[in-house]
This record gives sequence, structure tokens and C-alpha cells, in this order.
Amino acid sequence: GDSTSKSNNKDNGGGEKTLVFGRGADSIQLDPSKVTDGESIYVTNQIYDTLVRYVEENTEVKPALATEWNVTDDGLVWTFQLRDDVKFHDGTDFTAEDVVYNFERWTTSAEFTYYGYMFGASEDDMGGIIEKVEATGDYEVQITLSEPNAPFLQTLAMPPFGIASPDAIEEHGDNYFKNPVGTGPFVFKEWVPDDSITLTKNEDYFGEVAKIDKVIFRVIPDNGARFMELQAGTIDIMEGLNPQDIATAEGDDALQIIRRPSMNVSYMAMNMDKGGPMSDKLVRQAINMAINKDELIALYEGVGKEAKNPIPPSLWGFNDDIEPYAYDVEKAKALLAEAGYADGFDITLHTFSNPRPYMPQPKLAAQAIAEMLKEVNINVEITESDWDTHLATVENGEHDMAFLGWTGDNGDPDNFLYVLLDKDNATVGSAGNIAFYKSDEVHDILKAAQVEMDQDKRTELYLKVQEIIHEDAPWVPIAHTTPPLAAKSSVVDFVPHPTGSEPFNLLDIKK
Amino acid sequence: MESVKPLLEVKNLHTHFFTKTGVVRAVDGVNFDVKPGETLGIVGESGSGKSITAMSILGLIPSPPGRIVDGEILFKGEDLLKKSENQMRQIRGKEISMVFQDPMTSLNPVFSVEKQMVETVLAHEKVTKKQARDRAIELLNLVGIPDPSKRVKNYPHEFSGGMRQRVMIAMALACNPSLLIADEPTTALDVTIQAQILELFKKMQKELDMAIIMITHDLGVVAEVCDRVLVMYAGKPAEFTDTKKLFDQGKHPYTLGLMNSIPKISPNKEKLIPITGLPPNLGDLPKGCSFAPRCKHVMDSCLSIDPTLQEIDENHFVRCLLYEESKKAVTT
Amino acid sequence: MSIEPIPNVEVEQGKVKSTKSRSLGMEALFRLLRSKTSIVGLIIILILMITALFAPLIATHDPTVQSIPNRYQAPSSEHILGTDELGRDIFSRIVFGTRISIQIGLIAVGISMVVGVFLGAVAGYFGKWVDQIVMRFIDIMMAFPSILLAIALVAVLGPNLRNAMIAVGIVGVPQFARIVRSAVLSVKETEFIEAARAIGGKHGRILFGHVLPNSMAPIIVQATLGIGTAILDAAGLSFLGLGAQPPTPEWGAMLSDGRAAIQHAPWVVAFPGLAIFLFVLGFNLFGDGLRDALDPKLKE
Amino acid sequence: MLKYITSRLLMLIPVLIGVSILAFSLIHLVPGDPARSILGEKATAAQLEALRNELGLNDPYVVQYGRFLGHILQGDLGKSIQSKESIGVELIQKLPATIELAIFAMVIAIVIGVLAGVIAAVKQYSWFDNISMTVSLFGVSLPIFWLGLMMIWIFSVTFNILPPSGRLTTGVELNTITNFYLLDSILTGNWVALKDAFLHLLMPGIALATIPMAIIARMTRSSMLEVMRQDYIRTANAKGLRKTIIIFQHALKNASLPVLTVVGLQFGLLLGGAVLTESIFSWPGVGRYVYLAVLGRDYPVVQSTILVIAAIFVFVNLITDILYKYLDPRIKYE
Amino acid sequence: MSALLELKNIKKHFPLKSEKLFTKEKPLLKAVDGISLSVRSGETLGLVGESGCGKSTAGRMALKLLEPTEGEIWFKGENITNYRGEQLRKLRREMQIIFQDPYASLNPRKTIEQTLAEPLKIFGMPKGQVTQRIDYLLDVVGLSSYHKQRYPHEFSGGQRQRIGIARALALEPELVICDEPVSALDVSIQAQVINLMEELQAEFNLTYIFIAHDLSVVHHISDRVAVMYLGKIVELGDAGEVYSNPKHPYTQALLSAVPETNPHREKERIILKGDLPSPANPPAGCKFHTRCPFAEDICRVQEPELKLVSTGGQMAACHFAKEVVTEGNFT
Ligand SMILES: Nc1ncnc2c1ncn2[C@@H]1O[C@H](COP(=O)(O)OP(=O)(O)OP(=O)(O)O)[C@@H](O)[C@H]1O
Ligand SMILES: Nc1ncnc2c1ncn2[C@@H]1O[C@H](COP(=O)(O)OP(=O)(O)OP(=O)(O)O)[C@@H](O)[C@H]1O
Ligand SMILES: [Mg+2]
Ligand SMILES: [Mg+2]
Repeated sequence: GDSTSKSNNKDNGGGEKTLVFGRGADSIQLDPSKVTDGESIYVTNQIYDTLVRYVEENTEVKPALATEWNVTDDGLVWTFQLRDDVKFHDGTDFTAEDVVYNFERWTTSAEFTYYGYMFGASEDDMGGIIEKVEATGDYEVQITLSEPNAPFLQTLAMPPFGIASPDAIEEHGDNYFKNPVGTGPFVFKEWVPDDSITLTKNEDYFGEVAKIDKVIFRVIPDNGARFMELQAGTIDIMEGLNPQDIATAEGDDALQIIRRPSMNVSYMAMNMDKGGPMSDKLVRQAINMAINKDELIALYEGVGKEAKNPIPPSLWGFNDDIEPYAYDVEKAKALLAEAGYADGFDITLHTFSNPRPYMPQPKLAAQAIAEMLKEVNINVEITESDWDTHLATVENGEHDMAFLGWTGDNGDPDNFLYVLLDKDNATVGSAGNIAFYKSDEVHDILKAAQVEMDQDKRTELYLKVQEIIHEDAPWVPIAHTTPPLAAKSSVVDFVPHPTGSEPFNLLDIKK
Repeated sequence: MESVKPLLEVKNLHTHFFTKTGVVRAVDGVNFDVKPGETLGIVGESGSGKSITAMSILGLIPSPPGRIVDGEILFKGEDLLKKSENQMRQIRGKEISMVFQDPMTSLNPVFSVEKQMVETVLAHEKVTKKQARDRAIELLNLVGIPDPSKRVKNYPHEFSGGMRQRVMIAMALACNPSLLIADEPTTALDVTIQAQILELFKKMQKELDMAIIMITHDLGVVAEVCDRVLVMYAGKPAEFTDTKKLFDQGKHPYTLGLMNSIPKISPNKEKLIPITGLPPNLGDLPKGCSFAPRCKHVMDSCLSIDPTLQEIDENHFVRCLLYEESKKAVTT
Repeated sequence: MSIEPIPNVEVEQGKVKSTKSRSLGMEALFRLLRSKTSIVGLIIILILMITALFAPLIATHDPTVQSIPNRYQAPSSEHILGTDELGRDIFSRIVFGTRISIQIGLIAVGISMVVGVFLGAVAGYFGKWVDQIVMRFIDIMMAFPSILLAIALVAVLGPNLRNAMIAVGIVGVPQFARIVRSAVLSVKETEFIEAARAIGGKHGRILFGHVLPNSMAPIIVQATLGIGTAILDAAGLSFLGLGAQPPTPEWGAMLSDGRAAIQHAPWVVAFPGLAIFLFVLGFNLFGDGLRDALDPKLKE
Repeated sequence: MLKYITSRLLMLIPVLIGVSILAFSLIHLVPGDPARSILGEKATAAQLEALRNELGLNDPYVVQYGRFLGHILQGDLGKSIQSKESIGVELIQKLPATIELAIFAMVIAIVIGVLAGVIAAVKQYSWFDNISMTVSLFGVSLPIFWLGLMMIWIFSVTFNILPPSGRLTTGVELNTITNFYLLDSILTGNWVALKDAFLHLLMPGIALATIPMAIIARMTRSSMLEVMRQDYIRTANAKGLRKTIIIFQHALKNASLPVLTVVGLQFGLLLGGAVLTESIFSWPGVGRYVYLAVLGRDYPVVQSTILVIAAIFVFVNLITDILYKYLDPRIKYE
Repeated sequence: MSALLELKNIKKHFPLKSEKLFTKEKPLLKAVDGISLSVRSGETLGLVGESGCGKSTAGRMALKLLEPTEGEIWFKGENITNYRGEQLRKLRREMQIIFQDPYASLNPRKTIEQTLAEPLKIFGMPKGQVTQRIDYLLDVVGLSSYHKQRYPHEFSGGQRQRIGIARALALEPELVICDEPVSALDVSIQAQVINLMEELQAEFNLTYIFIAHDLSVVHHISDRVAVMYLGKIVELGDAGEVYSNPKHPYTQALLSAVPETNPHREKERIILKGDLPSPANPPAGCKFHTRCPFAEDICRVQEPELKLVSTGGQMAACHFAKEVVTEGNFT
């Protein structure tokens, strides 16, 4: 926010390589522990390192600040060996104490959203399942859990758990969020709010030093305008492409489309809590059958695949044996008749106006579904509201049917199934499970899977859960998207990560 | 007096307005002349074409819809109607200037009096700004504005109605015109102020050798300041003669009706004798004499024959069939 | 009695064409019909009204029926204005959209007018503290950025067409109130109002029988022009996703929905916009002519 | 004069208080709350509650409003709940963007509008009059957002001659001093940036200018026609002044008075009304800022920014009033 | 003759808009500053004076269309100063007003019939009689019943003034205040209306307060005349007396300023200096002293009372009125 200097460097004669990344919104804060928005995390992921990082292609983990680790058999005590050659961008050394400092900081306020959410913190118990974090040596940290947590390691790889420089935190206090200091491949340089954030490469990075010298994240709110900027060459790569523009980009030699692997799901939840037709399984199945997914998916303009399960196929534990409900209007009508709704009924469908990565055109999808359900005499009234209003509405269970979606955080099936479909999360007012699907059977299995440390056994359990859910049909699973990015053809080695953010130290710009 | 060459001669002037609803014959055959140094009065009811006659002389008829369709206006022997806009601009404000009815609205409210006077002088005379300013102050002094060198800086709204009319007159006198047209210069003023302004006019005329056309609908004003009078009715002259003659032996029924319908301050109150009916619509005049529908002495022929202006006596012109000997004979 | 009657000049001149007399309103109507622009405006409005009335006959397709495989088709003989993002016929949607737009225009302006006229009339007529209170309130609304006011109102009430109309209506209130107030203020001072008081008329009678009828001209003009503004505002709200709910063929929403496709299917954006433009233009042309016809200053 | 200004300024206070109450009430009535907006869909009920407490959102409305007013009175606009940044600092960035755009649009509107209006009035009923007045009716009938999109389609997509969004091309360097980019680039002698900033201003500027331009043109015309009928114009003619002097001095100065009021009003409206234009051209101004704040339930930002916009609006109108008085000697200050 | 209407020292002070925010004392415009008059039944009282001297304001107060700031109004022996609401409306039957501007005084959206019917309806005349009464009224003012369906804009100024008169007469009032009823009319029409008014007065035994600034008209129509200057009456008396023998220097100047319609007579003129001072800021002492050719020191400080200056009941407000009487031809 300094108003005296603002500079957007272009690679002038010296061969300095700058990557301009176009996106739709600005970061909110550059303190990853406090944010949940993708735009913030995308940037902090360049600045900070976590103890472990995801590998390039999927959500398996690899060493980062921690070189190795082990866990006791009961799954409660984790010990991490840390690198001893790492310096924060402010020049201070990275040690085990810094890790402890960060963990302790995350338990001081509700603002550290992800910590609380991933480790089950509450107002009374800010630590959640993490009992204690101790430095057992200069470069060794021990974390003790109160209960086993199968996805723990993957969770630690999430960007919100990036380790920040305690010195900088102390120094900047409330303004730390705009003066981020981490250990990552890029160093924070400048932030002009709502315009751009500039990072420069960290020459002393302990991992692979970046091939480009500078990254500028530029805010261009409108998808169409952003694409035009790309066409004009003023940005190098962009996310949030309008599906309609994909064909244009593909037809342009200077441009390429990069599809991010899917780790999300979009769905239409049917509120089982309200009584009425939605509490009848037959109705829910009928609705599943009445929807022509092929056409619906067509609206994704090739950026999505039809969904049949709540979790994306890229995740382990995906049950590929499940046969999706086939599009069959007659059968749907029959089911409805059986349920006593031969004449159909009136119902609301809540949707949201801002496109989300898992649902680029919610308004179109809603209209398409409404039109399809008309065939089986179900009369849908669409209510479209802004994102915040929508969330409030669906969490309060005011809807009959509602669109929503989920992007995985750590690549664990639990992060989908438990969060979205367990009865624990079906409380009115703060529901993650907005179908208010309350199956004890599902609950028991999911709980068991959470404490089971053997992945094969967990897989078994998750396969089973998916069957039950398929049968009970609380949702119409819609799609798993592969959100497209468009880039100049000169951008190479950009490997998009399913979690939605990838460090830029590996990519390069070819002249 | 007979041999003096007239300063201005208006011959058979016709100024019409071509509006959507028809042709308005605002001025329809007006003849008169003004001799150097004399004051000519033009009287008539509202809408009788007094102002349009004046505007025609200055070439300021809004066009469209107005147009001078016929006639000659000879000023110092030259026909003004033949002059170009540029030439006319040289004459306006310099040779012929004009004072309007409403002093409240005739001065530009956003400019100081100084600016408005100076620009007039500069428009016509090759003098410096300084000289123009001095002239402005001198003129304001002449028309009786106290402390003129200070007041010249003021804006019009800072003057009262009477003062503004003095300023207007001063402005009109800026380039020593040989003819001043005053269009109802006192109508908007109170009687006591009117008396002041009329006094000023008399003084000006005495001091500067200048002819004046005084347009008014007040016969009192005419009696007071004019040498000769033109009475107009519905765009046409009704009677044209010396002031005294008009009051003593006015001939036209309209003139007489006018005189009878105004109350006089005299010890014995007489009943007013109004002219009946309404002034005609200039866009749709009746056939024959336009005064016929209201005329007490109307004859059959009046409804079909439009009389012409006749000199019935020396310097006494009347436009009425009663006085057109030949026709009168026929009817009586 | 010896009172001389005024001869009726017109009768005497034998030019009375009919004994029927014209009210000021009729005079204005004749003047209005003489102006070319207002005729054009009137024609546009009539065409739109007819379109709205006979929409099912004029439309070539069902405005909500989708054909996803046929989305984004360029104008052709089958779809004369092409198809939209769900393969619906744009022409038919625009045709049905006229109904929505007319509804928006009338209802929103109706709200502004009723509230605005009431506030303005009361403020202007009673003056003093009533005026003070009403005008401060109007000042506040004026100072509040109007589109933000509309956005906030819709956000509060919930985004749908009805609420968008209410919001647009409320936003239009100050305009009416001010216009009515100043009209009332000037009419209030005229001698015929004083005459009405002098013959013992009560406030209600004077306000509604004399003052308001004579303040009608600016109200009518503002109402006509206001319809255009209301449609633009409502379209703006829909454009921001705060207006008509899908699949309502509201023009602003259509434009907003088609926006993403501007590069490869510009017709999806171009035609609804053109429709809004035409509609608003119609009312503006008409309102403009109406103003000239009703404005006594321009009267010859 | 000074007295007049002070008393006028004092009279603004109740209006601004009213605006702040209205803004406060409206934004608090919008469903949803900032806590959810900050923490996102993944937060738990407990986290939300904790944050609401932290932010003081659970206090009674009166207390919250009092706190807000208290800050304002101390000249503190508060902090954005979303970005944690001081709203004052953010506005220093965004207001200039909007004001620059608004001024640019207004300059276009005034220059073209007044000129067209004067010519149309002087040549009443001529082809120029007819065409310019018809075009100006088009101007007020165009949905700006549509015009914006169409301009982008034509000038950016089809012909690629104007930039579709933003204030500067990425890569063009500019040291900012005032955040008015045109001014800054002149101050720093940066001609590349000047040209670039100017090109970026063109489309949004024109889009934003259409309505005021049309209104000004029509207002100037009718005002000129009115003035040209006045007695003092007849006087000026009778004095033998040149036509140009009569039109551009005598008539225009008088005719400019009502136009000035319209200009003031329109300028104020542009500031608050740029939401659509700013969102189409991705212009980083206050319009978008407060619009996003409404969507994000960023209460302090909505309240303070609307208050600032309202203050500017009334201030601009005050300035036009003062200018009016300056131009019209008939109006006295006391 | 009994007094039909009596004004006792009535004043009307209009508050002027002050742009100063925190001042208690608001500047006042003293439109009428203490006038007392009594109007006798059946007479015509002329009220003359220059523009802005408060004639209309006084007239409106008499009718209670304006609330006096001070003073009392008595009508038929009753103090009506504090009449409100219903009481006041009843009073309306007995006092009416005719306005100056024939164009502004009729509601342009109502037909003549509607305009004339309104007062009748307000006072509850049965429907059947209304039409009849309107026809009668139109006849009385010299219009025909076929004019009923017309709108005001279809009439000339003189005709409209007749309609205004008809409206005033609709309720059969006793007192009619005529606020410059002819000054907007052309000379030829003016006489028609004056004659009409005189005839109506005789016919219906009306009492007129006739406001005008045209001295000849006032002279013609009035029995008595009151001359106003800056919110005050400076001279009051029998019309013939006042015109032939004015006692107040202002009246003298006023009369001398009237242009003489006889070109043969040269009149002795008193040309007043300067302009009418503003009623917002009137001079102290005698309000006329700034323009008075005879002003002396006392005039600048002391305001003269209206006092009897002749046996005929003529009154004048001048310190030197007596002296004028003795010096003049009234020995
Ligand atoms: N621009 C115009 N268009 C049409 N008719 C006009 C126009 N200007 C004047 N007239 C008509 O010309 C006639 C004469 O007008 P003029 O102003 O000369 O009257 P006047 O004798 O000066 O009256 P007044 O005493 O009211 O000033 C009137 O009937 C008027 O309606
Ligand atoms: N409602 C009002 N508010 C403020 N001042 C007023 C009001 N009505 C009249 N005045 C002022 O009071 C003074 C007397 O006005 P009034 O109308 O009585 O004068 P008048 O003698 O009738 O003049 P005229 O001959 O012009 O009609 C004037 O200076 C006028 O400006
Ligand atoms: Mg005239
Ligand atoms: Mg008066």
C-alpha cells in the first residue's frame, strides 16, 4: 500500500524473466494461516514452505522443511527432522523453535481458520486434536495428537500451514499480513491492492531455485477482459477462463490451455430435513434419473467430467464400480408416482451468482436442471443470490435443493465425505452437509476410517460409504471440473496441481 | 418644417410572421416619417405592431418566422432593407439606437454596467478602453446617475428600475445616434419614476440634437413629449398627425374611442365610453377595415373595403372610410 | 340590466368550427402529435406494447425451452437472432422480455410516482417543518449513490425481479419528489390558488383539486422519462445479478448471462442490449415530445 | 462568503449523518455476515461465533453505530474487515482512480455537450440541431454496460486498438505520487505512461460520458434558447455587437448557470454511479470497491465509503453553488 | 354610514431569508407597517401607491388570506382577527377578491362552469340550483352560457376578468377586494371592466376596496381614497378632495406626475428625487423624508401620525400638514 512507488517491470534487455499471472480478484491477506481464499493462498504458496509439500502431480507428500518423519504406532506422536540450511527471507535462520512458534500462534485466535477447521479447534479447546508441539532439538519437532488422524501428513502440506518468520511477525504485528516473510522460492516485493502483487525469486532457496526472476499477480476482475489481455500479450498466464473462450484459445497458436487436475465436486443437494418430497428416497433417486447429465456437462464446455460419487476419481478410495443413475425420464416418473408424486410438485433450487472453480456457470446449470425436471412435472423455482447470501441460506437449511461444491484441501477422502455428508456436519446454521443427510451407518464408517491408519483398510471403508450414499441419493452429483488456465505458448513446465495452487519455481518462459 | 428632409421614412412596411398556425400580419402597410430632432409618438393597443415596426427599422425581426415582406425604410436616404447584416450592425447602436420597455430585463444581469457600456462604444468607435470607460462615466452623469465613476462598476441588479432605465438610455446615447427609438420606456415604471424619465427624455432631446420615436400606449405620455403621433391599430396606421391636432380634432373612430375610454382626473366624473369588443387576431383579420367590428360608425362598406391612409388635412392622415370623400358620399 | 355583453368575436367572424372546446390536455395532445420525434417514440412504444400483448403469437419459439446442443448458434433463418447459452431462441426471449420490461417500467415508476408525488406535494404545499423534514430526507437519498442504494436494497430484500422493481422505484423517489415540490411551490403561489382559498376551499380540495392537477405536466413527463431510467436501472441490477431470476427473459439478465460469450457469440449480448436501447429510446423520445407539448413556456 | 460556506458546510452534517445511518442500517440488514465471508465456507460455527465476537458484531446495533460514528468523528474511517487494511489508505488508492475517470468523462461531456448545445440552439431547427438532439436522446437511452461491452467488442476484440481494462498496461512503469495517473505521468515526465493511461481512460471515459454529455447538450440548448429570447440579448443586438460576442459572451454566460448545476449533479452521480462501468472495464475505483464490500459484507468499508462518496457529492454540489454565485452577481452571500 | 370593515393598526412583517445560521434577529420586510382604515358599507375605497408599497398585502390581510403580524380586523362589528377554520370559511361568503392577473387567476384545467361551481358547491348549494346560478352569473358579467364549457385559455384577458368577477360574486358577498383588476388590461378593455364593476356595485350594493396604481382609474371609481407609501397610509380622504387638494407632499407629487392628456396644458411638476426605498430597510422617521422636497430635521427622526387636516374628514400623515393647509388655498 505504499503510494510512492509502483512499478511493473517488463523483461528489459537484461533478459530478466517476468511472469505476469492474471487473476480475477486480489489476495485478501498474505498470511496464509489466516486466509481461506484461493487468491491469497496462491501467492503465499510461493512465499512460504510447509513442513512437507505435495508432489507435483497429486496430493502425496514429499519432504520440504522437514526432511524425514515418523509416527508412533498408535498414530499419536509425530517426529519431524528439519533442514538445517534454511533461512527466512529476512535473513533469520529457520529452527525447530520457529515451527513451535507458528503452531502456537495458530491456536491463539479463531482467525486461524484452517487450523481450527482441519484440527477441530473450538473456542474452549483452541488446540483441537493437537495436544502439544515441542522442539526436541534444534532441528527436530515433535507433535502429539489427542487422537489418531489419518490424513495428518497431507494436512500439514496444505499452504495455510506455511511456516512464517517469528521475527517478522513480531516486527510487523497487525501489518504482518502485508509484509509476509517465509522461506519459499519467491520473496515478497510489493503489493498494490486490487492491482498487483510482485514477487522476486529467492536466490538462496533450499530447493530448486526459480527459473524466472519475477512474478506479478495482476488483478483483472472480468474473465473476458483478462482473456483479452492475454490475447494482447500483456499477461502470460491466467486462470478463470470463461468456458466459452476455450475454443478461441485453442484456435490460437500463441496460446495454450492448461487443465488443472480435478480434486473437486459440484453437486445439487436435496434437503432431507424439511419433510416433503425431498425426504423420500424415491423422489431423490427420481430426480437423479430425470437429469440429463450429458447435456448438463456440455454446459461446462469441456472443463468438467460427469460425477457419480462425492469424491473425485483422482482421489484414492474412489468407487468406480458404482453405476450412475442413468437418464431415464420414464423411470423417474414411475418412481415419483410410486412415491405419490405423479402430478409432481413445486420446489426451490438455490444457486449462486459468482462462478466457482467447481461450477463455472451455476446459473446455466440451474436453468438446465429446472427445464429437465419440468419433464417429470417438478416445477422448479430458481433463486440466485450472491455467494455469501447463498451460503447463509443453505447452511440454515432454507432451501429445498441447492447447488454447492467442494474443493479438496488435502487430498484425503475424509475431507470430502465426512465434511459434506456426515451427520456431525448437518447442524442447521453451520452445515457443511447441506443435504442434512443423517445416516448413522455412514457416520460409523467415516468415524472408523478417521482413526484407521492403514490406507488399504480405509479404502475399503470409503468404497462402502459411497455405495450407501449412492443408494440414499442425498445429492445429484454433477461434475468434477478441470479448471482451465490459459497461457502463452512460451510458458513451459507449468504443472497445475489439483489443490489449486502450485509453486512457480519449476516453470520457465521460453523466448 | 415642410421643407426639412426626413431623417427616416417608412414606406408601406409589411412585416409578417409565418407561423405554423398561419400568417400573422404584425405590421401591414405602415407609413410614416421622422424629421431630424423631432419626437414621433406611436400609440396603439397591445399587439398592434408598435414594437415590430421598431424592430423592423433596426433589422432585428426574428427570422424565421418573421420576414419583412414589403416596403422601404429610408434612413438618411438609404434603404435599410437593402443593407447587409454587417452594414446594419454598423448602424445599430451608432446611428439608430433603442431603449426597451422593461429595464429590469433589458440589461445583461451577469455583466457590470461598465462592461456593457464600454463594449457598445468599442463596437462602433475606434477608441481605447480607457476612453470608452470615460465616455461611459460621462454618459451616466448626463442621465443623472449620482456618483457615476463608482456606480459604473455595479451590476444591473444593484440599480433600481428607474436607474436602470437611465443606464439603458445612457447606453443608447453612447455613440450619439441621430435617431433613438424608445419602446414603451416608462410602462414598467411607477408614476413618480415615469415622470423622472420623461423629464430626462425632454432634456436629452433639448441638449442633443436627436430624433426620437416614442412608442407607448399611454396617450398622456404622447401629449407630454411628442410632436407628432402615429396611431396604430392591428398592424396598420389609423391616424397620423401633430399631437395637438390629434387631441383637438382627432378623426379616426379608434382614436376617439381610445380618448373616451381612459378616465381623466377632473372634478366632474364622466362615465367611460369603452370601445366594445376585442382587438382582432392578427393571424385572421376580418375583411375590410379591421376596426369595423368594434366601430360605432361602422358602415356596410367598412366590412368589405379596407381603407387607405388619406391626407384629409395638412399633415393629418386618417385611414377611415368616413373620411374618404368619394366613398362617404356613396353611403350618406 | 344595462351591461353590454361582449360580442363573441369568433362567432361574429363566423369561424367557430364547433362548439366543443379543448382542454389544455387536448391542446397538448394536438401539439404532441405534431412533433415528429414524439410520434416516432409513440410508434416504438406501440410496437413494444403490441409485442408484449401478442408475444406468444410473435415469438417463433418457446422462450424457455432449451436445446443445449444448439447453444450459441449465430442468427439464421431458424433463429433469426441466434440462440443463447442454453440454446434458447434469442428473438423469442426478447419478445417475451418486452412484457417484463413494461412491467418493470410501470411498476417501478408507479412506486416512485406515488411516493414521490405524495412527499413532494405535501412538502411543497404545507412548507415549513413538513418541508424541512421531507427535503432533508430527500437530500439524504440524493447524496446516497443511487446505484449503491439500489444494490443494497436488493441485497436486503433478496434478489428477485419484484424487489429490483421496488429498489428502482425507491431510488426514483427523490426525482419525483423534487419535481413535484417545485411545481407545487410555483402553482401554490398563483392567484387561482389564492382564489380557491378565498372561496373557502379546504386544504385537501385545494391540493388535489387545484395544485396537483396543475403540476401534472412535469409529473407526466418525469413518469415517461422515468420509465426509461427505471428499465436501465433494473437492467443494470440484473446485469450485476441482482434482478430477475432465471429463466425470466429479462433483457439486462440476458445481456449479463451472455457477457462471457462476447468473443465468440456477440449476438447474445448485442440484441438484448439493442432491445433495451430501443425501448428506453421510445420512452425518451415520447417523453421529450411530451415535455415540449406540455411546457407552457414553449407554447406560442 | 466565508460565512456562507461555513453555514453551508454545517448544514451538510445532518445529511451526512442521515446517509451514515441509512448506510449502516442497510448493510446490517443484508443477510449473511462478515465473519462467514472472511472465514469462508469451511469455517465451523464456533469459529464464526468467535470471530463475530472479536469483530464486535454481536454488540447491539446502537453500540456498533456509536462506535462507527465515534471513529468517523476522530477522522478514522476504520479498517476493512476483509483486508484488514485501513479504509483511508485504500481510498487514497481508489478514489483518485474514480475521480480521474469521472473528471475525464466530465471533460468530454462538457466540451462536446456544451458545444453541441450552443450550436444546436443558435441554429435551432437546423439539421445539426435535429441530429445532435436525436443523438443526445440516444445517449440517455443507452445502457452504459452494454455500450461498454460493445466498445470492448469492437475496439478491443475486433480491432484490438484500445485496451479493454485496467488503468495501465502491465509492464508500463509509473511512479505514482497522487494516484491520478495522467497527472503523475506528467509530473514525472513519463510520456509512455501518459499515453498508456490516456488510452486506458478512453473507453470507460466515453462510456461514462454518454449520459452527462447528452444531458448537458440538451440542457445547454434549452438554456441557450431561453436566454436568446431574453430582452438583454435583444439589447445586445440593438447595440450592434458581433454575433459571436453575443452568443459566446452574453448568452453563454447566462446559459451556463443552469448547466453548471447539472454538471455538479452529474459529476456527483458519476462518482457513485461508476459501479457498472468500473466492473466492465475492471477499473480499480471506489465503485467496484464498495460494490465488492457489499457482497463481502464488509460493513466498515460500505459505511465509510458511502459516507465519503456522499460527502464528495454534497461537496461538489456546494462548489457548484458557490461557483454559481460567483458567476451570477445577482446572488449575494449574506 | 357604518363601518363594514375596519383595520386597526394592522402590520405584516415578512421574515427575510437570512443565510446567517445562528442569528436570532431575522431581518424583516415590513410590507405593511401599521395601517388603520374603515370601509363603509356600499362605498368604494381606493387604495393607491407605488409598486411594492403594501397595497396587495393589506388587501389580503383584510380578507384573512394572510395573517396579520399585528393589529385587528373587524368585520360587521366582529373581531375576525383570530378566526380560523370553519369560522373563517363562513366569512368567505361575505368577502371576496378579484385579482390583477387575468391569466393566473383562473385554474387553467377547469372549465368556466367548474370554476364557478366550486364556491357554490363548497357552500352546499343543491346541484339543481348550481347550473341556474352559473347561467345567471355569466349573464350578469356579460358572458353567455355557451361559454360554460370552455377553458380559460380560450378567453381574452377582459373576458377572463369578467369570469373572475363572476366567481367573486357567486357567493353574494358584501365586500369585494379588487386587487388591480384592470391594470393588466388594454385601455380599450379596461373601460369595459370598470363600467361593469360600477354597474355591479349599484346592482348588488357591493362595497369595494379598489387597489390600483393608476391614479386616474382610482379617481374615477372611488368615493374615498387612501394613499400608501412604504407600508403606511400617508393620506386618506374623499376622492374629490384628495385629488383636488392633496395635503401630503407625496400625494401632491404623485398627482403631479400623472401625464396630462391635454397637450395644451403645461403642468407644474414636482419631480421627486430618487427611488422608493426598500421596505426591508425603510428610512427612520417619516418614511417619505428621503424624497420629500420639504423635509426638515424632525422628519428624519419622528414618524408623523395620520391626522385630520380638513373639515371634510381628509387625513394626512405629515408633520407640516397643518402648515400646508394654512399656506394653501384652504384658509
Ligand atoms: N415571433 C413572433 N411570432 C409570431 N407573431 C409575433 C412574433 N412577434 C410578434 N408577433 C405578433 O406581432 C404582433 C405585433 O406585436 P408587437 O410586439 O409589435 O405589439 P406591440 O404593439 O408592441 O404590443 P405591446 O404593447 O404589447 O408591446 C402581435 O400580435 C404579436 O403576437
Ligand atoms: N409572501 C411574501 N414574502 C415576503 N415578502 C413579500 C411577500 N408578499 C409581498 N412581499 C413584499 O411586501 C412588499 C409589499 O408587497 P405588496 O404585494 O403588498 O405590494 P403592492 O403594493 O401590492 O405592489 P404592486 O403594485 O407591485 O402589486 C413588497 O416589497 C413585496 O416584495
Ligand atoms: Mg411592444
Ligand atoms: Mg399588488
